[in-house]
Amino acid sequence: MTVEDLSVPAHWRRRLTYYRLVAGRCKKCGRLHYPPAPACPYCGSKDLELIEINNKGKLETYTIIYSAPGKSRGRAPIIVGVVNIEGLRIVSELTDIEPEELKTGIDVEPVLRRMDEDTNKGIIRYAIKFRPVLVPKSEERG
Amino acid sequence: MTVEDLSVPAHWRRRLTYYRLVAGRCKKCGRLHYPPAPACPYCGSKDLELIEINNKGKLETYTIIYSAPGKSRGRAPIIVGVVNIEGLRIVSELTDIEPEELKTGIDVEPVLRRMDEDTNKGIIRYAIKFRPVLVPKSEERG
Amino acid sequence: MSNAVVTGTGILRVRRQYSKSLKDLAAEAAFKALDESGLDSVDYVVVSSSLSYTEIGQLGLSGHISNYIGLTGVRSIAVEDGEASGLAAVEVATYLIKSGVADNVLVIGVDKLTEFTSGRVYEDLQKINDSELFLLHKIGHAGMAGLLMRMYMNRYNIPRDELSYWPALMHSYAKENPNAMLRFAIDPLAVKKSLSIADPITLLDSFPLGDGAAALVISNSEVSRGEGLAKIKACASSTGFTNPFSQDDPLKIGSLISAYQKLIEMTGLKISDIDVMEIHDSFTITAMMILESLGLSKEGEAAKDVANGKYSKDSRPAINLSGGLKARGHPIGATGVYMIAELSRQLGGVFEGVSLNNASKALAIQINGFGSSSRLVLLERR
Amino acid sequence: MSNAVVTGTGILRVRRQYSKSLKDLAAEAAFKALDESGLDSVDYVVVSSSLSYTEIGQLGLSGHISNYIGLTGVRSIAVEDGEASGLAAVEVATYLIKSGVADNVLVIGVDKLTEFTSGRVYEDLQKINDSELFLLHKIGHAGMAGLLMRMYMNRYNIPRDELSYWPALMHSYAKENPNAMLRFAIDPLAVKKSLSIADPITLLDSFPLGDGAAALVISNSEVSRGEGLAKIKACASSTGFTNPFSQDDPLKIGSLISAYQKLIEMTGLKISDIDVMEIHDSFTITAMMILESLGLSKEGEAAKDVANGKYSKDSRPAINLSGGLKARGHPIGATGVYMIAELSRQLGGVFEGVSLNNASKALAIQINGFGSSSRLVLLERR
Ligand SMILES: [Zn+2]
Ligand SMILES: [Zn+2]
Repeated sequence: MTVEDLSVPAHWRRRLTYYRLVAGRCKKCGRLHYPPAPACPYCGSKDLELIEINNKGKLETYTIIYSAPGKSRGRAPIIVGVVNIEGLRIVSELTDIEPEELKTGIDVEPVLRRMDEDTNKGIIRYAIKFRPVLVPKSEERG
Repeated sequence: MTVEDLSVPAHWRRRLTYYRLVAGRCKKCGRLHYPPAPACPYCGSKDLELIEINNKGKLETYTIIYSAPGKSRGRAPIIVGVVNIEGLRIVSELTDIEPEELKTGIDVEPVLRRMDEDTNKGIIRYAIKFRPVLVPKSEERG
Repeated sequence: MSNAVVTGTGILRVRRQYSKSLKDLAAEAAFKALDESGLDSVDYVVVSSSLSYTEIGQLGLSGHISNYIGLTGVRSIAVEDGEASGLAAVEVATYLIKSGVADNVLVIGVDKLTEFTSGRVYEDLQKINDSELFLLHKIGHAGMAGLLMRMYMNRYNIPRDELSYWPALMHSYAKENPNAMLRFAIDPLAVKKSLSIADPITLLDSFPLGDGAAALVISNSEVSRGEGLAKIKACASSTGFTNPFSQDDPLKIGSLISAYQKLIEMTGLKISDIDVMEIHDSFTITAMMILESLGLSKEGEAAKDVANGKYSKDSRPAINLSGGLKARGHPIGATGVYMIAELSRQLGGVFEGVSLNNASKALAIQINGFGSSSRLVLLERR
Repeated sequence: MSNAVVTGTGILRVRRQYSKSLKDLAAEAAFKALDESGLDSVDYVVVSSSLSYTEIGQLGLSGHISNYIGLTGVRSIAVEDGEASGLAAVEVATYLIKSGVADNVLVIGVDKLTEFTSGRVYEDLQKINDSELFLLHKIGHAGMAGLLMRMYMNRYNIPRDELSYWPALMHSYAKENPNAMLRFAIDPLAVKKSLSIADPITLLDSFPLGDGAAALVISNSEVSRGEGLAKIKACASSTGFTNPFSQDDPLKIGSLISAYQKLIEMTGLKISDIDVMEIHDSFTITAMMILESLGLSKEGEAAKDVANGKYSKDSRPAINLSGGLKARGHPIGATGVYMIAELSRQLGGVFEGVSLNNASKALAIQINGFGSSSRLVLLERR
């Protein structure tokens, strides 16, 4: 089974994960986790709240996938990175960037993008990806 | 996964099961088993031989499947029977017979038939089915 | 050697749970069981799931679930035995306690059957039987049951309607069980008239497709000190023929007879000692085969016995007071865990549905398919 | 309490086995192990398989395999823990012996990776990781390794070529092991030049896709009376984070550190006592992470240590004399059973490849994915 084969309910359930960066925050130990779980993975507490972390972050590491699994093979290379947002690390696809421009430490921001494939169930799939934060020319000079 | 998704090697491996009625015979306890296994399921002996049991048999029980699984749903009703050939019971599809003609105890014989679906791997699948033994008119009268 | 005791149970109603993932269901049941046991954590998590491997496809399931429910750092394992997975998990948990490796084990049984269309699910359910043998001919789980049911009716000259008392009895129990999927009564005569699936099997002869999760905390009796609902007295199991028609008598479940024999040897059990049982009635015919394989009914007489009230709640053993697979529901890999949770609550005097007074011995029975494996767990009042 | 001893081993060469089914491979390995142990039957069969659940789709696998290999009537169970399934099966077998339930257990590890195209297999392998998290972005097993490898190279300023000594060392061992899949030497400089899979991971950093089966007979030491290759001294395991990047330090395997700590508490083990290890080098980076998580190498120094010969066969512990996942091969659910079979033969002085004199303690280490679960098994010479 692949994500293309995901059932309609599974897509619907994952909407917060796929379409918005909603994380869990533990009220006991204060740590964030993503995607949200029913108990804090760090301290086990169930006293949690959901928060949106739709902020920019720093690219901590990345990989360029040439040998993409299954039906995604056609859209290789796929660039995937680990983005650090306020200490929370999100694993996500990167977009609007070429392999040769990649560098750890750059600022990236979330953006909702259509995925390249549709399912045969008629679902158009979107997902959060990250793209480099564009530095305005003036700022670049300053 | 379904039989349509079976890999090419899996089809090839199963050719004796699908295309010929080859059973295992235990040289120690004398019992037959189908499909052939590397050890006798009755006594555990590995002293086995393969024999073809391409004979007619008696219909011991049957079912008419209206709610066929998955992609076979279109060709329902599917008639499946248990055929007793010299004490060995084979579970197999029945063909050339209508639901209302079914009766336990009738003589049936094996025949190689094309299955209704093909795989998307370009394999045309055949399999042994059983059909009623036609009784010549004269014999019927005698 | 340490004894294993059920100290917590968590049962979710079997139903369609579109808004919850497999892991969400597992979490909900696990939290209930932990709450009941009064524990925050355990030494070991044993996960039972089966159909989810082909439907959801998550591998390394027990680690992923442990992390999701906040138990990162515990030990864990997943076991699989098709429809008998649930009792397999209870068996492993019991031996973990007995070997001294764990004092508290969380058993989670979970499966989702409504994630895809029923056609797809029926297709996947075929894999319970030997796929080498039965995939080609699309025989399916219900098809196998149809072959056996006709053989049974023919051999013993049983009228169709006589077999319909079983589903009706199960519905009558499920009506009272808040965790059952089908909480309504049916008339025995309705069974024949319902949709034919694999003639003579109708929809009402078979189990409904539902999502479910149940959980248990099983503890070392020395640690739990008198707490708990029920003792796990013994577990027995046996493999059998992949194809029931390879047996001399297809209507006898060889693996069940063998497992039952082992249980008797272990415990000196007599069936007349049992107050309450949960048996694996995936189809009406499976229930009949189990009753006759155990010798509770004579050959060919189980259906008549049921019709005559032999297995009513006032008889001993009372059978499937939960409503059984038939009406409580059968979330494949979870079902055995439901059985042990329900029977433990029955012995502890806190079962929510039709309940017995002073039940002291209970037996759970599962079968994969029509006998590739059978498992039994014997419980005793604490 | 009874002790568990390995009394029989059966190892099939890892390779493409188009003409044999999963059950055929299981049978072949099982018969070898039974022959070696001198037993006709056992009390319990424990099956370990993982990818086959999504690839082949057979449920209730242990019953079907037991019937196929002529052991109808034994008890059986299948366990699953992704890539760590093999050691999970050994763990369950050991506790079955310790709890007194079984005197002889047959463990069969089997998986087929060449049944479908490699694209399909890579897709299915993604399910080792948390599918909620990683299915959408097609990160895959190698992609996760790529993210970790670049993090490692950046943080510690490690040149690519320094990491290439690991695969070369593994191939040098595999060349001598008749059961290894890749029986040829490679030049470290070839690693960088091979096909880029998930940059910086190349084909030669990763394990080959092969079919495999290995089996063990594990017996109660009181029954086996001095026979056998090795004692199973202890098993330890732990769950961890589903996503390594949720850990404070993604390059440390939390579940491994936790399981190792448990093993030390159980046995008083010092790593310097270990003569020979098999570790789970699914990728070069995984091997480095394991060596550093155990403290065998300091942070950021594992690659240099390997390049400098610290883990050669003359050092202690010697590591992956089989050739490792990298070159012996990694038939997912079978791999841990290979490890125990190989290490038992090493301790018994009958290992077919590069072997040690007088090895007396051996350790096997498995990890699912990058740490959702870790398992260790400690062996001692008989
Ligand atoms: Zn917390
Ligand atoms: Zn025989």
